[in-house]
Amino acid sequence: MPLLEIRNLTVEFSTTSGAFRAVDGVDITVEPGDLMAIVGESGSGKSVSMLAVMGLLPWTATITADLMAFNGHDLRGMTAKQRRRIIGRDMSMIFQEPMSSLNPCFTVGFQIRESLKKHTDLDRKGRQERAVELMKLVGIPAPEKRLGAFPHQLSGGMSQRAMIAMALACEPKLLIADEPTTALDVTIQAQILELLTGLQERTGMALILITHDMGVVAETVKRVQVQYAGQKVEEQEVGALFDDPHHPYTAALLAALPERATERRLPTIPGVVPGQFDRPTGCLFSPRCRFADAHCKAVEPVQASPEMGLALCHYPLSHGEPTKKEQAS
Amino acid sequence: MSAILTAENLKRHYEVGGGAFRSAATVRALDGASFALEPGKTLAVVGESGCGKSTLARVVTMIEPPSGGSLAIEGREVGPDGAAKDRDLRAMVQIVFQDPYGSLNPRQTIGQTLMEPLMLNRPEIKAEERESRAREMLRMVGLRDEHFDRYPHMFSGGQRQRVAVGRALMLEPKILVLDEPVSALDLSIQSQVLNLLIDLQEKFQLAYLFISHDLSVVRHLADEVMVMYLGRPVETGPKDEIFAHPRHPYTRALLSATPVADPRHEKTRIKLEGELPSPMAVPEGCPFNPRCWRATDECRREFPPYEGERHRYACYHPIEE
Amino acid sequence: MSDASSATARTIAQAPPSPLKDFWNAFSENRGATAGLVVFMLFLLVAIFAPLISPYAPDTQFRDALLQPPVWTDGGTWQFPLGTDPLGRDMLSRLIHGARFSFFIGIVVVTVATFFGVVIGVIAGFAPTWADTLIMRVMDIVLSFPSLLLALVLVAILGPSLLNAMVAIAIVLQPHFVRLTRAAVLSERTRDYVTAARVAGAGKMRIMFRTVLPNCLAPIIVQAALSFSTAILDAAALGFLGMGAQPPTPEWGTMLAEAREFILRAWWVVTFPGLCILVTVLAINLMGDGLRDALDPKLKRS
Amino acid sequence: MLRFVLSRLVTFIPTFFGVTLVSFAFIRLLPGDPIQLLAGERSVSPERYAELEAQLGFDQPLWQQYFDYLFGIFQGDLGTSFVTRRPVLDEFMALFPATLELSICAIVLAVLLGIPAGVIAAVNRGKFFDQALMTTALVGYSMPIFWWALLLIIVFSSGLGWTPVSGRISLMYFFDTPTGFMLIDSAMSGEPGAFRSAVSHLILPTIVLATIPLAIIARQTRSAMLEVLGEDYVRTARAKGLAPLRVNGLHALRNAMIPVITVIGLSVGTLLAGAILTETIFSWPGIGKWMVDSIFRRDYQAVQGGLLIIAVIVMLVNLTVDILYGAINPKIRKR
Repeated sequence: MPLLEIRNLTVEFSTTSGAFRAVDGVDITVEPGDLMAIVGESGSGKSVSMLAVMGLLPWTATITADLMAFNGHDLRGMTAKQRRRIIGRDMSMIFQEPMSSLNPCFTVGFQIRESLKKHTDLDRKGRQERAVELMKLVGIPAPEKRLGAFPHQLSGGMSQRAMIAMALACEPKLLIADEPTTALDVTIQAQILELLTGLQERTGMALILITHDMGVVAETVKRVQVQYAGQKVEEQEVGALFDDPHHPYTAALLAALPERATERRLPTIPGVVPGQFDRPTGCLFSPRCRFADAHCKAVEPVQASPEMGLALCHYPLSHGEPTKKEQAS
Repeated sequence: MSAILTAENLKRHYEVGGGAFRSAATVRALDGASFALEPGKTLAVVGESGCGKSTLARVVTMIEPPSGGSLAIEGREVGPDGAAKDRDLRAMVQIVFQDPYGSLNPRQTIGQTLMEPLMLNRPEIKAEERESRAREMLRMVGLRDEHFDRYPHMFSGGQRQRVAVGRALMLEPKILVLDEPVSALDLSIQSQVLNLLIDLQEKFQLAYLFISHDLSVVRHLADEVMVMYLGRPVETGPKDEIFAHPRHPYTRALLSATPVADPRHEKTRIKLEGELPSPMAVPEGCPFNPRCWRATDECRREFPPYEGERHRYACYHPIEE
Repeated sequence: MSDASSATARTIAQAPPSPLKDFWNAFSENRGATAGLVVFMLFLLVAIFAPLISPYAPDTQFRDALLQPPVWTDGGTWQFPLGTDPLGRDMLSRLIHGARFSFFIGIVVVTVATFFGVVIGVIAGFAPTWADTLIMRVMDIVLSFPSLLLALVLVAILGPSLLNAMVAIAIVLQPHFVRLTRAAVLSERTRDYVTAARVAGAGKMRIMFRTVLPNCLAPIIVQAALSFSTAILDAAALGFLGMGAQPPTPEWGTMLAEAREFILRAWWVVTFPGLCILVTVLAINLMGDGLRDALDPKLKRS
Repeated sequence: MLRFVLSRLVTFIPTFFGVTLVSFAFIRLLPGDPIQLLAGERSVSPERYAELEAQLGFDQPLWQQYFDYLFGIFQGDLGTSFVTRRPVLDEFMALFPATLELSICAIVLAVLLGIPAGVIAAVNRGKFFDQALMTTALVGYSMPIFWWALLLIIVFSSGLGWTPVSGRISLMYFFDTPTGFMLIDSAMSGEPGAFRSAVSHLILPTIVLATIPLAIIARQTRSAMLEVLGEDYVRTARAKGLAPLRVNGLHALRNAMIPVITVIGLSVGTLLAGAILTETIFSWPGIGKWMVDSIFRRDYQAVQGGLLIIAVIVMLVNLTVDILYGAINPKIRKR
């Protein structure tokens, strides 16, 4: 049984200038102990879909899904109270800006112990001991002293470690890391990624890494889901994805990486990600796709077979060439 | 080819925090950088936060005066006034910022933004001529004529960055300082802007000072690379040398910490211990010594000499291959 | 050039709404703000055309109709729809003319306070530390006195009159504009586009007033709207204390002061002027709130 | 923290001298001859004039006069009222408890109602309750309080006869007022009904005086809460599975209180301005009424002294708030 299974998730925001669809029919399946990434550029809906799972979206958001199950429980039918028993305990999340994600008015220790108080039966002393243990686990030196520190006294890397300690407090089955290293320096990023994968291995939890950085993806995860403009366009094992991307967007994205460039001029993806006001008909990527034809611009594509990476494309690529298939009626 | 800009031991110190009950501290944001820029070539400056790369950009662009050292452009020494009174000097060096959303005035149309440098520095140019030059620049950076009268909020990040490049080129500078010009852009947009920068460099033989923390972009674009750590350059050299044979342990660590977009890439990561020190409290001696696995007492005493011919580095214990 | 250029151009074809349109969308969606705007325009029209629409001149006395109640109560007549005051003057006519004074006060005070406040604020934002400190200390001193008290004392110095009351209120309001403008300038001046203008060769004056100031206008406009209502309220309070407009001027606060002794006998002479003040001020504040919500992206929905 | 307090004090001192300068300049800026104004007599004989001039120090050079004035302030000498012939400071201190009592009741009412109202409105953003509360708050904020006072008198005093119209206590009662706070004194006097009378006199003025601060605090609390509710750390708190009461009431409110504290401090100035109107209407024998009366009586020594003390009180409150602000904001406390 999958740990997390989501079918056809859609999130819409109401804005002053009309509804804006941030997530558009996304499926996500996470097995226990999975190590996967959701990759996409800004506007791909990668964070929003995970925030929807956590129930952290603002009231302007409307969430619909055919299935949204965690650990065998359907999240949709749950009361807010039942849901709060799961999030923070079995499913927890860390965020992009570690410095602003910790409450400036409370000490780090208070914020870690608070999670323990909410979800465990530990007494005051037990919570303190567990907090020290967690701080050691995430590699914070002098944990007793640091527990009494306020967030502004910690560096970005230390804050992210404290966030991880907080997220791991109740030994979650799933940890969602939303761009955990984007705000950090390269050498600190390496430390945090190593910490996360190490912890994942040791505790056997599932880890979803949300990122835009292909390098981080290649070095960190086993499985990748690519999103574009709110849709899931492809899903593959990491090695296969980098070798043989099946969706033209994935292929173009990988080709645009400077380190994969073969000549001085980089291959580009023309145009920009569609926004609220210029959503194309048919395939959302068709205006920027070099393989697109009239059919692509008119008809919405359906998912290809698992061998073709579930690519959301009329003509999924195989080794860089589009496969011709029967046109859908 | 001879250098168009040379910097010798360039420094920039700030006094901070000074108040009635607190003594002022000195932040050595930039503490002795020496380098040269050549026409048509790119010098990339890499480093993490607090390494002084943005300060370097501001000093070279003459937004801030250096606290020490010398800066010469086409052999002319830049005085303490910087470019404030010297239009020619100002026209020589222009800058493109990181954040495409903050670097364009929201209340100016794209056309006004492009024409402003001409209006202020070349008052002898007539209004029609000014406009036609701005329109030509718009085309050159890959935007269209009808964008001329639009406001920045109607543009995407990549398009704004094109405008920012266009504005920088209006005075026909010889040197362009690029302060993380593609860091805020999505990958698919990043390559468009990088190609534009390559085209423009070839066309106008521009000298680029390219500041970035993204080593894969640097590797693609740079001719020379300067690695900085806490206000000082620690290693400088031709790109291929630096990437293939880094001598300074920090360069080595930085290279190994950078993720490579290839799942089969063998990870030989040097795990750096500890945090980046704050620029307010730079360690004695070689600033890298508390995190360095090769550090000895010598490193804690004094900053190592910065030595070498084309490939220079400041380390008592350089990595030998 | 690469293939990028033509394609980038294509996607912008359907541009997002213009800032003005966006602003109007946000503003008009706010029902309170729209209602405020309608009421405000109504009062403005009344103020402009006061002599044309008021039944009588504001100071005409009807000796045989002292303290006549409004038309819907016993003893009221259509001759004086809102009744008469103790001197037999028609309440409706006086209220209509009172609107003129309130708008006049609001416009003059806000113009004066905004102009000086913004100029001083921009200068403080760009001045060297010592000059900035000096300016802000002076503003602190003004702000240390409760506004109405300072206005009262100033009027005591200048002599009680409507004009002096306006001067006093403008002086009292102006430090708020200085603080606000300075804060906005300080946050804007470090932005990259300001540095870019400097690199392009813009001088200090141009940076201050052409580059930075237009980008600081949103909070200033909101403050101006809110100050408009404060000015009306304070002028009425001064009039009420006998330190503003002097009788027989039909200024709303002054009318209230004149009517005070009759509150137990004739509720209408007290109720209507105050209601006019409340409705006007409320309308302006509703508009001010709408402006703030529409101009401040942080509080916008989504 | 100590350093923070000291740096606040440093900004306090120049402002204090500025305020003394303003109140010093006040009499000298009055139109006409200050001696004649101060004497309040129509025709002053030349001998009397010279005597007054010497007594007030107007024969000295200006800077000398200022230093004498400053020197007097530090010795507690704010001059003598020309009307009552009593020291201004004594007059002030005799009336101040009445104003303080009223102000404390008003600010307590405003805080106790305003903060919960703001929090509830923010949490229920956009819903009926929010709109109703905020419309009410805006009406309160727009209220001409002198008219509001008259309206309340019409309804509750003359219409329903529930509350008295003026004063601090019914004239039936006579007792010592050792503290100056009528609520305490009446309770201690042992007179039956005295406390009740004191309370009933206090109700309407308190409501009137609290109206605007209440509206301001409610609005500010709401907008501070809305801002804080969008912060990353609130999302973190929710991601921990904490109940809404804890997220809103602890994590968000604690941060939202930082700007609200400032607003409460600033509303002390508003309160004293409001006291001028409230006390005048309800014949409340406090310093607000005293200031207005003094202005009308042309008792300019009293006005000068009152102006200075009131400004210093406002400054002291702001200083306290600043320090309090530092105490609840760890970023300042632990620097």
